[in-house]
Amino acid sequence: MTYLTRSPWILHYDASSCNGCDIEVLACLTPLYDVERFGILNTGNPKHSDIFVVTGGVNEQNREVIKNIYEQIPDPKVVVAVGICATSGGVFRECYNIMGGIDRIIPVDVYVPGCAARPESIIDGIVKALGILEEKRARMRQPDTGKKATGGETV
Amino acid sequence: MSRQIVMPFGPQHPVLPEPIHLDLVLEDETVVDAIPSIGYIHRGLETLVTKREFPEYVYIAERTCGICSFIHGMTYCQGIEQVMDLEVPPRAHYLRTIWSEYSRIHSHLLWLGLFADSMGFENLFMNSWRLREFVLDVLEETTGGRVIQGSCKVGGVRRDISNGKLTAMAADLAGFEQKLSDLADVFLHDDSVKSRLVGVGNLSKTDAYDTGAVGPTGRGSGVAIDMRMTGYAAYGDLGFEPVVEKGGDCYARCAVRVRELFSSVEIIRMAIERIPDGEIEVKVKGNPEGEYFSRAEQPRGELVHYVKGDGTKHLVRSRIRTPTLTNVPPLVKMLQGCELADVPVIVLSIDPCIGCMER
Amino acid sequence: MKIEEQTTTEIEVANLIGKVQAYRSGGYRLVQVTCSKVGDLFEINYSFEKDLRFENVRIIIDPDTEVPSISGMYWGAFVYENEMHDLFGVQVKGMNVDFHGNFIRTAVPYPFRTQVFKGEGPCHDRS
Amino acid sequence: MIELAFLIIFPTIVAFLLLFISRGAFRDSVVKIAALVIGAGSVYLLIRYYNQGLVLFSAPFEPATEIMFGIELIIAVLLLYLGIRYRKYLAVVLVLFQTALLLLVELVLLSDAHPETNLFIDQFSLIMAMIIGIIGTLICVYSLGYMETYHTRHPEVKDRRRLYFFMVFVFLAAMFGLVFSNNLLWVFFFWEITTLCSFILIGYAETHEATNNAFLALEMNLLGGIAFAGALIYVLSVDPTGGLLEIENLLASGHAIALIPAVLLGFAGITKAALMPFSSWLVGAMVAPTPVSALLHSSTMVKAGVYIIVRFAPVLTGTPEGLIIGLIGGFTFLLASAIAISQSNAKKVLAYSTIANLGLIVACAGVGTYKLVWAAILLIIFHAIAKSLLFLCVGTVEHRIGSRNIEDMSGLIIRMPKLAVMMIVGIAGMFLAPFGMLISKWAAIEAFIEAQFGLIFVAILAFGGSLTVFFWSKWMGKILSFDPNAVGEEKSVKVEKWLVLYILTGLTVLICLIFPLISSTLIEPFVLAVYGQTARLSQDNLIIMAMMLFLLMIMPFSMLISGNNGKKVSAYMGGRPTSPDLKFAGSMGITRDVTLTNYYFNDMFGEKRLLMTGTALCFGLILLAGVILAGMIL
Amino acid sequence: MISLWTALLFIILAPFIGGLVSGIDRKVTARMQGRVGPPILQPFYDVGKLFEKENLVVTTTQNFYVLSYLVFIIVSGALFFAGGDMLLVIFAFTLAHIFLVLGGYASYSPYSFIGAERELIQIIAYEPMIILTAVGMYMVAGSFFVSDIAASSLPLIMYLPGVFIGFLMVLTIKLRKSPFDLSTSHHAHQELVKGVTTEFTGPSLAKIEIAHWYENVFLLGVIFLFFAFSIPLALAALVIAYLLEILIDNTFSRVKWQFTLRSAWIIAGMLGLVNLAVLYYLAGGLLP
Repeated sequence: MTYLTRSPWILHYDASSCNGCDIEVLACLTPLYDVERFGILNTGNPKHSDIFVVTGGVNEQNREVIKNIYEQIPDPKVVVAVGICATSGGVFRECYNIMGGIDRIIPVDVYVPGCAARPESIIDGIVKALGILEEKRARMRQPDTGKKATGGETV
Repeated sequence: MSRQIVMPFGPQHPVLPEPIHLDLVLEDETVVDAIPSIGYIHRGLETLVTKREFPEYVYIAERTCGICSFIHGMTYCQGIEQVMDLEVPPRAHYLRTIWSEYSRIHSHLLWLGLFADSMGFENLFMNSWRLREFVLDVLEETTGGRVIQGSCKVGGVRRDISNGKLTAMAADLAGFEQKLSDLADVFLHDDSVKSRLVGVGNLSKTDAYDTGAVGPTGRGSGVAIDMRMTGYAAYGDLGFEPVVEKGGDCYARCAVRVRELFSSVEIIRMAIERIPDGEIEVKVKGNPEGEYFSRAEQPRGELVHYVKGDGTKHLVRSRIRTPTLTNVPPLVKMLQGCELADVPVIVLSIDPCIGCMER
Repeated sequence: MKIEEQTTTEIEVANLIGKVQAYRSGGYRLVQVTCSKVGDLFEINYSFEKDLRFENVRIIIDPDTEVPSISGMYWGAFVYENEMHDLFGVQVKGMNVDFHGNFIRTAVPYPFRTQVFKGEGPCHDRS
Repeated sequence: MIELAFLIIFPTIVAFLLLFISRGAFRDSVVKIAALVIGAGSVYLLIRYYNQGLVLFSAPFEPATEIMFGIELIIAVLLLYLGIRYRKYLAVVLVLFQTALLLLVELVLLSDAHPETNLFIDQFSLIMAMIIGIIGTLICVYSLGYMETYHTRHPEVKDRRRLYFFMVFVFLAAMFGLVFSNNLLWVFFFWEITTLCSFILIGYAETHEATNNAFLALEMNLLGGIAFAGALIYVLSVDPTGGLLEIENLLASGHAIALIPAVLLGFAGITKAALMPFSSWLVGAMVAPTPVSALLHSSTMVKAGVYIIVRFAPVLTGTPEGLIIGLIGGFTFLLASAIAISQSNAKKVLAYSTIANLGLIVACAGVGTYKLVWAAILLIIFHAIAKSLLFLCVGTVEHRIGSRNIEDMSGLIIRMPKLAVMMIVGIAGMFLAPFGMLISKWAAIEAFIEAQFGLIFVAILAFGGSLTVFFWSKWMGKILSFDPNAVGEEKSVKVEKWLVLYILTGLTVLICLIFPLISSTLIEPFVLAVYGQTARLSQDNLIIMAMMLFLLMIMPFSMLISGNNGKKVSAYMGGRPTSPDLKFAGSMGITRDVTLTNYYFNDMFGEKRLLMTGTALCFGLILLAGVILAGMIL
Repeated sequence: MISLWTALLFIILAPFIGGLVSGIDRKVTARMQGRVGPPILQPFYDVGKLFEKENLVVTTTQNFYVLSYLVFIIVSGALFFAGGDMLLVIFAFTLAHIFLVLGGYASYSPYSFIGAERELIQIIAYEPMIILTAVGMYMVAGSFFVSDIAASSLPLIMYLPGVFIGFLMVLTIKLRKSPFDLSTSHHAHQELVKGVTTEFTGPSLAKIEIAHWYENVFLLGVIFLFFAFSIPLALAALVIAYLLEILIDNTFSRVKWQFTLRSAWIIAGMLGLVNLAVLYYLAGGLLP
């Protein structure tokens, strides 16, 4: 087991959610759920993060932002789409400004459904992500002889 | 040569759970100019009235915002009911009031936590959110959802709360109020908190009026606008006095919300006491024809749901004017000349709900 | 049972400024500005309130008519006017803070102007 | 003695030669050769005298004094003419007053005086001579290239380079004279010459501002001159034979006699060293071409002021007057350091930092225990080298990028990498361990603790020292930030400029390594001779410092060794998409540049407010000293 | 006078002690907030994790500054524990922080740039007090050498109560605790994201973290000096002082830089200087 799985730092970004999932993500940090028990911190800075937690669907203006943040997260990294909007666009799927789920823009590793996703399922999703994180780490090391691994893009 | 720093603040920023973007122009650490930019979570949900029949649209209205979702749903329903002249049973009105006030408490506690966080008081953040879980539990027990309740419908409410449960809820409130006053004490009387709030982000009463401030933002500056005074739902029966502070700074806005927490508890208590028995919904027949500006008091201020129907099952227009939208111009005013360290505090002092604002 | 009385006065675009000025001097606050597309015309509602008296001024315009800005009287009106411009393509003249179409950037320009009302299919299917 | 005379007379000859050379190439070679000769001369002087302690010479007194008197009168007439022409009547009055005092000295009091030893050399003079002979000449060479660019950049300024080089070499001669003279009357003559040089060179550009600032400098220096003349009168009235005119005799005569002239000379030193309340002239002097600032207003001329105070430190030590002079220095250090924070003009920052450091030296000399004098001399050396390097760097940068504003030096490490490194060395030399200035500050802290009322000075050093950290670091940070908009523009800097900068950079580093040697061969014997005991840093600390320096020098190689330096990504912009040149999509659809500027804290460290405080405070202290002095005389 | 052994011991042990202290800190903080909190060893996991991550940079020179920061923090700490000159230790310490600041400047990113400016403000806020602390120790123990101060039989705390309180105050700044963590923040909020460390990723960030551990051990060492006459008392004082810092961290909101600077200077001026002055004149000069 690598240290990665014991200290996943998350970055939360609200793509275009209704806030429901966002406050549940935040609620995970607070005394009742206290994810810091698992070493999970909400860093707020992509450059320090391992897990990118996105809520809400992609719209015109945040498309570039999500891409930019994703690029600024150092490898290995995992994307967790929280809530049905992030997964597929949800109730807003038909809105003129919504492109759909986060996977339209960046590769998503874990989908956490729910409207709003409950803190329990968010934590569950993050724990799922840890496994993937470790896999990516292993893959990043392997082809070290050749070119550098590029991490998440291939998933 | 100018000694200005131009930096982007947001859309992704740890202090803001939601994306708002400010271009900050600083001199040393003084904010010379702050230009807001929105649109990061604009979904365009108002157009969905053309896809959803008007009773279904409640779900969309509720998902305008995950924090005050109940009030959004209720305001929309209220608009349709007004257009269609539906007589909602009194028990439904009372239940709506109770859920509204629980939502308000949950929202204000959430805000208090974020606000504490914005001034770097992590412990207070944690404690506010811990207290909030109590409200979420009540909401979950009575509606089934923690943040999106889905318990309001056109013509009434979807589910009842048994009288036994109501009594239990009233009993629990006493303990809650005790914890609340401990928390309120820190927000209102702690020196280090006060040093970050008093005199920060001033908004005079005239400015508040000119820029269209509503809700606690306006009431913190002495503008007594509170839609609950119109007496929608059961507020008319319960009697209502708005909470007003005169300071006009972040402290006053914080104080308004803290005091509103107690007034909400009081309203819930009264509502539980006086709630009549009876039906919880009326049957809806026909389609809405006509228009109405349905107004309600959201935790952030006056919410306007404009509904316009033409007698078909689809509305012609739904327009949601959220309090955060009207509170943006005051925010721009407040930010000028503040310190960089005050920016998060001031931005949060209007309790921005970008999800609402951009729809 | 009505919660409150809401009155609506329909006026000409030319009279808008005078009317709004009257509200301003009467101590009313601006509640909101809404644009709606009714048929081929735009209906713009300006809502004012004083002491829980809710009054509504309405202008009905051609989509290409230029509307004068009321932000000179109500400073905060720019948010509504910019929004109106970005979503409906209504040209507003003389806004105090003009975002030049960047207030809300949308995937399709002026979505509310072009949307198909009463259409059954998704209004913007990008799948 | 011939070496001393040579160092005074040779630059004078060169100066007159340069006055008649208008051809650039010829002037270049003359200046370079002269610089080499003067530099070699001073090195020879060092080799010849470093181990001889104090050596006195009896130069011919009467003829030399008469020549000097004649020159002084000519200068007085010149200044009167200029003063009337520019309607600076304060200057006129001061010149008249000073001339009157001078006439009194020369015609009345001096009739019976026959000082015997008029020139001397000891380790302290040697150190000063080295500074003048090496750094001074380097700056002369540098100014060849600088002045050429200066005139192409400023076509509106009349080309008076003949006058410029004349004044510079006269100045070198005068400085040598000043540090070699044992006779106060001679010191006074050279003192006045440096004042004149400074006056003319500040006014070089002949703009309104330059003229005003030149007169400001003149007026303040004349005040000092008057005090100096007062000291002469006092000395001659105490001892009409003129024996006490000899510095060595005066120092030996003890507190009772020497204190009053020492305090008057201290006042003269304060004006020359531009301590508060007279700091404004030095800040104003920054209108002069940069080499002038480097030569006169940081490394040498202002050092004449502290030189005289350090000389008289044994007299001042332990007296209330000495403490007051020390306090003026201390407060100047604290406040000038604070003011430097609020400045963005590089030359002004350097000016305030110079004032601050001169203040510190005066604080050391005023309190004047043996340890402090040791520290003060160290400070003089380190400051002269690092500050002249910085001035010259700023001058070069200014000519390349067309601005002397620190904000415009953003990303200098990309634009002019070599120069940036030199500047970093210079800045580090000013405040960082294990470089020079910090060593002296450290020594000063240790020394102050044991001195009387030392706690005040320790506090001043603790607070002032941290302020210097602020303004130097932010400047350093600005230079080192990788401004993505920066492009290389280092080419076309002249070879001789590079050479001078290289030498000075080398010296800055070298001096940190060899200062124990300098201390043991020059400073310690001097302090020992004056006080009978001396100070030095502990051996352990020296080794550690050397190790730190070594570590600092090898650190940059760590970048080469570790192959994986990381993948490059754009800077964090709150998630906003950014282009490589740091533009971001701002509000209202405008693409904005990220601009980053340092903090200046005008509210807290504003020039005006602090200057007023400092002026009032130090003026009060001077008044106090004056009252005490008056009491003593009466 | 200088003992290489203790220095070596510091270099080897300090990261472990520092990491453990930081782990306990997080646990206690969590408990104060009514949470369970991370495992005690969490800081080690974090740093281990960071070393497993990719290094993203804005400019490669960042690596140099970070490494220098770490090296000079170690140098100053080692010098301290070797019993070296207190003032030299402080200067080396400042030098180390200048490297961190330069690292922040180097990337030319708004957040790290402003973080660097604020880090500088912090440096000027705490430096006078730290120097006065050294001076106070000198006045009591008669030497600037840590070895002599530690060997002094006089109870420093009795002579230097004001200096001690002043030092505790700047310790709050140094430990990056609320209300004074202006330039960077562990939980990453507020106006500056991560301040001066914003642009450092993976291994670089890990180095900064390790440097913090070294730094914390060094600072605790200074507290120890105040009580060096009695080891048990000193250990107790360390625990109490650190718990006090955690308590302060949890009971204050962050203040602004103006307040930080002013209060640090006023406390240094009032408590520190007055203490020293009293010591100086009551004791009739230096003690030994």
